[in-house]
Amino acid sequence: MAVTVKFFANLRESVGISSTTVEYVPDMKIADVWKAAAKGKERPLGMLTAVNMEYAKDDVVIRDNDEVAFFPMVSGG
Amino acid sequence: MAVTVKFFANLRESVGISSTTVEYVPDMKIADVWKAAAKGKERPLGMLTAVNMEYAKDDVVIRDNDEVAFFPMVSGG
Amino acid sequence: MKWRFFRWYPEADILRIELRTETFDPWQELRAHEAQMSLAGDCGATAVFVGSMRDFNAGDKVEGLYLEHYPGMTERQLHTICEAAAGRWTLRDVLVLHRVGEIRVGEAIVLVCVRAAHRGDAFDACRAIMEELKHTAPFWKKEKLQDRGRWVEGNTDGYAVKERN
Amino acid sequence: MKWRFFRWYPEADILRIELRTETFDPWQELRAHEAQMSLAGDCGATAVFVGSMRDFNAGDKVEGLYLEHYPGMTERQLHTICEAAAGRWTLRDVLVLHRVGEIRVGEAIVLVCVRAAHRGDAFDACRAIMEELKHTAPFWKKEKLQDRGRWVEGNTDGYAVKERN
Repeated sequence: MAVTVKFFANLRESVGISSTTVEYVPDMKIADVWKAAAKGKERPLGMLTAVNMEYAKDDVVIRDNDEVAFFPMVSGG
Repeated sequence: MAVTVKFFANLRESVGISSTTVEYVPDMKIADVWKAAAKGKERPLGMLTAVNMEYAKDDVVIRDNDEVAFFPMVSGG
Repeated sequence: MKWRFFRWYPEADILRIELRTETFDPWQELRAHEAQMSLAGDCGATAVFVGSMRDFNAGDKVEGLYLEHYPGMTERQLHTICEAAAGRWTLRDVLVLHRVGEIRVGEAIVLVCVRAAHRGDAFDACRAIMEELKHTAPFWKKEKLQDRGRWVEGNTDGYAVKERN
Repeated sequence: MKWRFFRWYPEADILRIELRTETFDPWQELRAHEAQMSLAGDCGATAVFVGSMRDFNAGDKVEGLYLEHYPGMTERQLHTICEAAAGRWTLRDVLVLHRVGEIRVGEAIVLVCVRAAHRGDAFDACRAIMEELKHTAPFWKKEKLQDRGRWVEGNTDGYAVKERN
């Protein structure tokens, strides 16, 4: 009963975690995952979220074993 | 007192000339150059004209020693 | 999505996406790509974009770059982008190479090559893939400035060209 | 017209236009071009288009091509086209190679390479140069079909992509 959580780029640096797991709770939302993983850090505005490696909106319902990633605007290419 | 006339591509083939000279006449227009050079051939529609290697319109006045070229729509690249 | 082909070559590998940790020569890659794909007769048009590391950004001298990515999602997102382009335009094949890790000034960061029968398809798809990559593929650049590191905050719009530094 | 540079390199040959009677490898040309131009740090973006000889056109199998041009005017018109692009976008350098004479299936006919600091400029200028070349540079193609020769009558619009053969 766990959700994997990943942070990237400046979010990884500011939260101080690149990957962790949090306990899965029924009806869990992305905001709950942040709260459980981000060690009391405020969730910054304008961050992007992916669930199972696909972009996701905040209202998506998290399932057990999902992988949730938080990261800033991308800057590749 | 001469104007050089060139034909390209299918126009060169149908007129049967690639390059020739015609006598220069004051107030000469492109239509006059065609008439003098094209051995009685009708001037086909949709052909392009260049005077001294720049695209020209029919109303340009030809000067002595000009080079006038007739050719179809281009198809390079 | 479907790949709409002028001709169907079942043996051909029509979509190649690679992340590279080592520097690459885009022209050598393209030569090898073309040789491998062969079947040149139906490819009238090849559109290529190469993005390289500049030594300036936002008014500052940049000495190097660290390119972070999200292993798994980055590749998946690049596939999604290319599949979308292949559904919208009639393409022969697509190659996307992208660097990750430490990058030095002048090195190629990204290479996109789109081959098609006609130039409209090749140009449109190449540019669309680049824009989508810039805005949705999970890569993040950290610039090495003379006195500090700086994360690049998103990419500018490559279509509407405004005054930039 | 003016060349608007991000930086000015007086020693650099910023506009290279060549007509070639022999076949060329576009990737080798680009490699040599880049090496010659060097100064890579200010070039974030390279946009390239290669047009090659297809083995079909207007529903027919094409076995070869003869490319006629207007010596003097062709070069001049290509210069005019590139200068116009350099006046409109901020470019680092431009390379245009174009074949003339006898061409075989699969061979490169045209290569346009535009380098710029930013991708919007490189993409826009590369495509605009190609379109202008297609519509105003004095080249004419005569196709070798199985039973006859056929002059190609003008070029299609590369922006508005419609149903084509």
